[in-house]
Amino acid sequence: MQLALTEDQTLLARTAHEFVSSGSPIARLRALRDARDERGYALDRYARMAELGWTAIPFTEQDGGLGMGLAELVLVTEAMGRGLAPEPLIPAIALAGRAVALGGTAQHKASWLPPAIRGEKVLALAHAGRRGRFDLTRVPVRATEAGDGFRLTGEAAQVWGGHLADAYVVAARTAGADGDRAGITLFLVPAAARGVTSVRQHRIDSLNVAQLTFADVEVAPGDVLGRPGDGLDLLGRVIDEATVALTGEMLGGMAESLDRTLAYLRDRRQFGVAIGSFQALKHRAARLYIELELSRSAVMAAARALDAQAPDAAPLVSLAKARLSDAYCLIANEAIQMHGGIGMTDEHDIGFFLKRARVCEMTFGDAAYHRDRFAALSGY
Amino acid sequence: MQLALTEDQTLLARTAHEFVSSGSPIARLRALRDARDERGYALDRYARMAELGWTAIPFTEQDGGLGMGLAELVLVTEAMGRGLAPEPLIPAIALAGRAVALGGTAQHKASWLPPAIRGEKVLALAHAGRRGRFDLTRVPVRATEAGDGFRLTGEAAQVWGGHLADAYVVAARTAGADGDRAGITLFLVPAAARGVTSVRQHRIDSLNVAQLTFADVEVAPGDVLGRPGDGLDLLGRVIDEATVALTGEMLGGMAESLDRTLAYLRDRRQFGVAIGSFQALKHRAARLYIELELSRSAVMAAARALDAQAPDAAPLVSLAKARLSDAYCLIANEAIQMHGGIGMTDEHDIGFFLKRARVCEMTFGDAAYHRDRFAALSGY
Amino acid sequence: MTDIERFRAELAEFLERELAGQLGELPPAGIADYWGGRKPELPHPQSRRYCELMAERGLTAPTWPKEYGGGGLDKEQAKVLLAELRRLRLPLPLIGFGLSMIGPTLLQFGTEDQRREHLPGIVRGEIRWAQGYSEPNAGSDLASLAASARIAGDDIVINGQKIWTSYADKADWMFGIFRTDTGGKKQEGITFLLLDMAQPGVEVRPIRLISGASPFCETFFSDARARTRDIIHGVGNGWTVAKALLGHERTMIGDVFGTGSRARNQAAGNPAVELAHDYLGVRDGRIADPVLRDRVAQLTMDERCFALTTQRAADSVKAGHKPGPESSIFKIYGTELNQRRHELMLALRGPQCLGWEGAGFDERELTQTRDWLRSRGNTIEGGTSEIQLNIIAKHVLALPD
Amino acid sequence: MTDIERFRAELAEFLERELAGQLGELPPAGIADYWGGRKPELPHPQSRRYCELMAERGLTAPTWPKEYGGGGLDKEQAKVLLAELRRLRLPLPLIGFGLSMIGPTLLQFGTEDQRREHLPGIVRGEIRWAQGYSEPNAGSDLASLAASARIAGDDIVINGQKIWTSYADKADWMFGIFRTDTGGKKQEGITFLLLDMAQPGVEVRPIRLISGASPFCETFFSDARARTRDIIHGVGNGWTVAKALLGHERTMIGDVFGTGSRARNQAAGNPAVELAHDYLGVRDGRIADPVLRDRVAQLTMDERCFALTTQRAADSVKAGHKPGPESSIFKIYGTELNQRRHELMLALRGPQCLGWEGAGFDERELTQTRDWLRSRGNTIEGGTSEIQLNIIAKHVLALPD
Repeated sequence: MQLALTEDQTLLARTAHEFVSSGSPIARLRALRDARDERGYALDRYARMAELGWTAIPFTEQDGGLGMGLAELVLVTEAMGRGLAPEPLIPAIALAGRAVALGGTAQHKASWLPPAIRGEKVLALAHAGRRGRFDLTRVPVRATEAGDGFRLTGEAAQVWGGHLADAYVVAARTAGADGDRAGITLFLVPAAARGVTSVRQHRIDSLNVAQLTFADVEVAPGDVLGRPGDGLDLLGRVIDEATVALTGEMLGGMAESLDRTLAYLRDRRQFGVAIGSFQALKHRAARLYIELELSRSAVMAAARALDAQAPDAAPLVSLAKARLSDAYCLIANEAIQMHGGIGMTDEHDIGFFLKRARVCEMTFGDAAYHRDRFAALSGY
Repeated sequence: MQLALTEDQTLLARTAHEFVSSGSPIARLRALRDARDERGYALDRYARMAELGWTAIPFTEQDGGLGMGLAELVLVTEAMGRGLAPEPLIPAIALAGRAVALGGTAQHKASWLPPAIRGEKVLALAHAGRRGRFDLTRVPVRATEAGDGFRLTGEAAQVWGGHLADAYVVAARTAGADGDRAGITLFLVPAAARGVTSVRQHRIDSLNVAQLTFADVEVAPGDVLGRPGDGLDLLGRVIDEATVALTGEMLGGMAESLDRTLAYLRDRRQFGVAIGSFQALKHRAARLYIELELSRSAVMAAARALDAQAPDAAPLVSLAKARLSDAYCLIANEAIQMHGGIGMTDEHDIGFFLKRARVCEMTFGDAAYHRDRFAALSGY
Repeated sequence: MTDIERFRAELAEFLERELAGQLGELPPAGIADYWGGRKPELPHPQSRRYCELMAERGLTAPTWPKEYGGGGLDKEQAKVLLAELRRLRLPLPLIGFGLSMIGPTLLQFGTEDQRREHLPGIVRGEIRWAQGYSEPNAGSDLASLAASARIAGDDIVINGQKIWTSYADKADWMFGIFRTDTGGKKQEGITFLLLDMAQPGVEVRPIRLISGASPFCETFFSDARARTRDIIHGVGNGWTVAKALLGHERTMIGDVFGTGSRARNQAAGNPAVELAHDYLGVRDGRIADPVLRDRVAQLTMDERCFALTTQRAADSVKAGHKPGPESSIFKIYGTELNQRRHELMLALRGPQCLGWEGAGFDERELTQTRDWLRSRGNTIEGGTSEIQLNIIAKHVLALPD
Repeated sequence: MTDIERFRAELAEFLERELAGQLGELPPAGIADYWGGRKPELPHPQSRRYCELMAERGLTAPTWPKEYGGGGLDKEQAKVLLAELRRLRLPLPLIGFGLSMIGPTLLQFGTEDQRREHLPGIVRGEIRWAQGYSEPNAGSDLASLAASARIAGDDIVINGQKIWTSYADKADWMFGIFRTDTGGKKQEGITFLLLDMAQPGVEVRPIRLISGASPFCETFFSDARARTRDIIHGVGNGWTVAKALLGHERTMIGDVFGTGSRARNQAAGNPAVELAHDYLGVRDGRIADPVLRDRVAQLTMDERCFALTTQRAADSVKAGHKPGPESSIFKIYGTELNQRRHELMLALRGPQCLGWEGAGFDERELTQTRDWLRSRGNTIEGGTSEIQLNIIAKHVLALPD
């Protein structure tokens, strides 16, 4: 595993950064929020990302993708994290798209992957309920056999990218109970299916998430991704991949928060000097920088380990998510504190990072969850 | 509960402070250490403490004491903690002495309390083994019935004040197993009893502790303190009392470490200025001061709650011990760091506080143990 | 019957008979506060009349001298008043920065004329006050303020901007500090004055915080006018007045966080424990997640310890000692505790802590999240933690500049 | 056969046949290092002869030029040498501050005469060196040093004190910095020179640390003598030489803590997990105490992350990038990690972590405790953490002075 960027990767990172940072990204998110936009992101912007090839990164060339991996995807999500870009690249591609690619039949793939890669259709993953916390075995939807197929009932919460999506990958329990590893099945359900209701949820980060209700939704045997009852491994795998993509976003958010704070420390004057000359603030800023550098290593390592399907990939995913969760929240908190009163105003942009940091922390497991998982995977 | 000192208490604190700080207390401890003194403290000094009435504080007037309580005792131990006085006031009086006072017969008291209060005889409590950690139910000595009495076998570790002591209060298991609350019996065993061996242990704090071996030591029914099999409550009570006395000592050690560090910060010059003018050090010093003030409140509250046998006395003991453990270690670590290289030398006194801080932390339960106990006592 | 017993009896007579007789239904304790002002908001239909009738006896400002409309009560009598209100479940008749800030300041620094002009209006709840201190470029370094006051005959012409003026959008008058001289030391050349906000040169804009709407405002002055007779303690002496007032404010904030964090060590009544039980469940009588249980215990113990420290400070004063240096820690530790409590609550709720409004989150979750966001400001407002640490290092620990 | 293959073959021939033939038994890898000097300590009976025979071919200083006794090898050949030693399980023939510090310094700053006089003795392990830098009043602020060097003809007269001179009690010569001029800027007036320690004016006293005996010493100079020909880089230019050397030293320390904290994420081979299993036990396959288990995981993850960061820095250089600013964090984070690891070990052992020596504690417990005490110095020596944070803030984050 080489923890250095190739020339191609450096170029990709630069392009992504330039694209996202053009056009006042935070102002764009603010406008979507204030307009109470139902979609929460810009279709044209997402289409441009698809044109740039971002949506194709993690798919094989056979599936119409670029055959690259997380090492590349995290460079794109890092750029998106710097600009808090609300487009659903992670949920639609890294999460639900990859579930179709890994578990779908040729028919599934043909129907859904090309439009997903073109950015024309959006997929989302529904796997957690209001009280499921981070336990992947506690899926909120139950599937009962009905004829050849199944009938889905239940309510999924905070389905990322889920409002106005075109289809859902739904993790449902076909047998057993919470805590059982067996008995979970993934279904591919069009949003238009009878009995599916989506309600937009409004979170602090203003991103598109939905509460999905499944009321006796009928699904055919052909709608199953992978093998029935055996969906947990696939679910776990795509969540690990999306987690790494998310740590890329978090890294970008951290870096941007710190950069903005450092700029403020250099500019803001009190008592006749720049406040960045106060040693106590300097030392704290240096500590934040250390966190940032350590975080970058963790993200790069986790991405490469998953790409290589290395035996320690899973603990490295937990390592990255735990560290980034703690570090992003710390940096965002300190960014507000160092900005002082102005940082508390909605008018200032820095608060958007504080809010997104907390959402990222609580997505795919917080630091405590991942420390526990790391220890369990390490056998202690 | 009033968290303020009475006039008498203020006077006692001042006297204690003056007595301990006279005669270069750290130099005295250093000399005892370097001479590899078997006793580890000064008999004459302990006798003076007895003359000052300190050994009489927690006993009723009927038992020959002053009828005061922990609110007073912590003032004396605080002064001792400032000077790292090695005399066995806590083990002989607050721990073993109180066990005799609370659980002993008139005969036990008559034999042992007057000489203990005069400082002529030293008692010690043997209740923990090498691997018992902080669990009071894991006593290292087993007592089997033999005739009317019992026969004691086992090995107690780090018995505070135990080397060259005159008698031991021994917590032994007469029935049941580790973890059982019932089946523990306290015995009063003279050091001269056949089969008792004491070996001096050398710890980082240079205080008198012993490893005691009990090899088929015969004890009579009259040597039982309290009721057979029912000793855990008594053991827990005297350990709670001694814990509070110890937090008094820790408070003194913290205060002295901080004072010495502040003096160093004011005096030591680098780059042409006193290092205490560097803001990063100032802010850290201020944080240490906050810890000190919070710690003082915890000690005062726990002492008064135990004296009043208040219903929340036990959680307050845990509150105090947890906080003082963390705070003393933090202050001692920071004291070394702020002293720089000189603080790492054995020649400088500040290192003695670092060592004693760690011993105090590990005596009667560390912070994690007491947080767990606090939560359990609070019902969650 | 002692004097104080007679006082209590007469007061009870007034509150229970006379007041109730005149008003019919009285406002109940526990409803929103009544702030008065020219266009008062009424938490209860009788709030205004209740205030007025109390004010007629000086009971809105019970310890102020009678000549300015106060009650002229001594401390003991004032305590009796509070006790009676509590007993009868009546709210305070009036609150506001007039009573808590500018009134005491006028009593300390104002001239006889100034007191006679302004205090009665405060007592009767006719004028609601706002405070004009901070500016965008004068936060921690307040003395570098730039909003200018130019004296022109009997008038003062004011230009510039104030920020963080609480409830300025609802206030009738403002007290504040302005620069009358730009030469010399920055603390000199600051003047404390009062001005009527109902004039064209004063514009107020509420501030939204990251947590949503707030009582804070920005206030802009364009050739706004005040009168020289409303300068307090003389031109150029405003810093002295402001510092006295600020010290008062910091004590209040410390108190809020001190008394706000109640001693909680029993499971019942500890919101963190209730939340943990609800969101994490119970195993063997314990919070099911042992690591979060440890955090709950740590926070609860820290809160208890902080409450004990505020008690110790109070007990020490009661025992006749001077307030000790321990009180300098209240603002910083209290606000940080509050932040830690909110962060723990988020951790306990997990993803359900992420809601802003609407579907999928219950009301308590949404409130909690707003409160968490708001709490990030606690360590900034009323003197940042950094300033507090500087103060402790300098004034308590005697570390050199 | 390529040149490098031929080199390897000849080297193997020398090491396996010639050396073994002359010495019989060779010192095995893994024993204590051989430091050389006038009165060398021999970790193995053949240590000295092994060093001498290697030195004859310049293999104690393989990359130094041949004219000074070095091996004149290029980087690739030097790697081959290390590989062959590893393959044959042979130790390095010689280590010390001569090879690692003053030798490279002479190659950079020394005159031809100085190199010819001093380098061969270093290569042959005849002279052991110590470093004279810090003084009691010149620690972080090294440039404020006061130990004086007065030039008197061809001689220099030295007075004052140095501290933290590692192994000064075993060294033959010292290199160090002394004040030759007390006027002007403090960095000027510092002179770098060499002196023979075997003289009456030099007294060495070992320093005991809180962890026990240490290699550090204090060195006192009372009219000690050096020669002006042993001034390096000219009078008053010593600060330049010292800074170059210090930079070199800090890199070394960072490396030690960087490579010292191995990536440990599997239970096997993670000492904290082994200790936890031993002292706390196992329940349901997990460390029985869930709160300490969480701390073990946190530390292990932090160590892994740090190891990944040192790897990233190395990979980045390998990929042709310049060393990035991330390397500035190694000293501070590596030393703090080491301290945290030791504190965790104490927590896992509980009261058994308290032993200093003797009965009731096993050898591993006693060593652990001494190591913990010693680790408190890690964040002080070689540039305090505070200085490192200053450096990051200024040079990496571009925050103003």
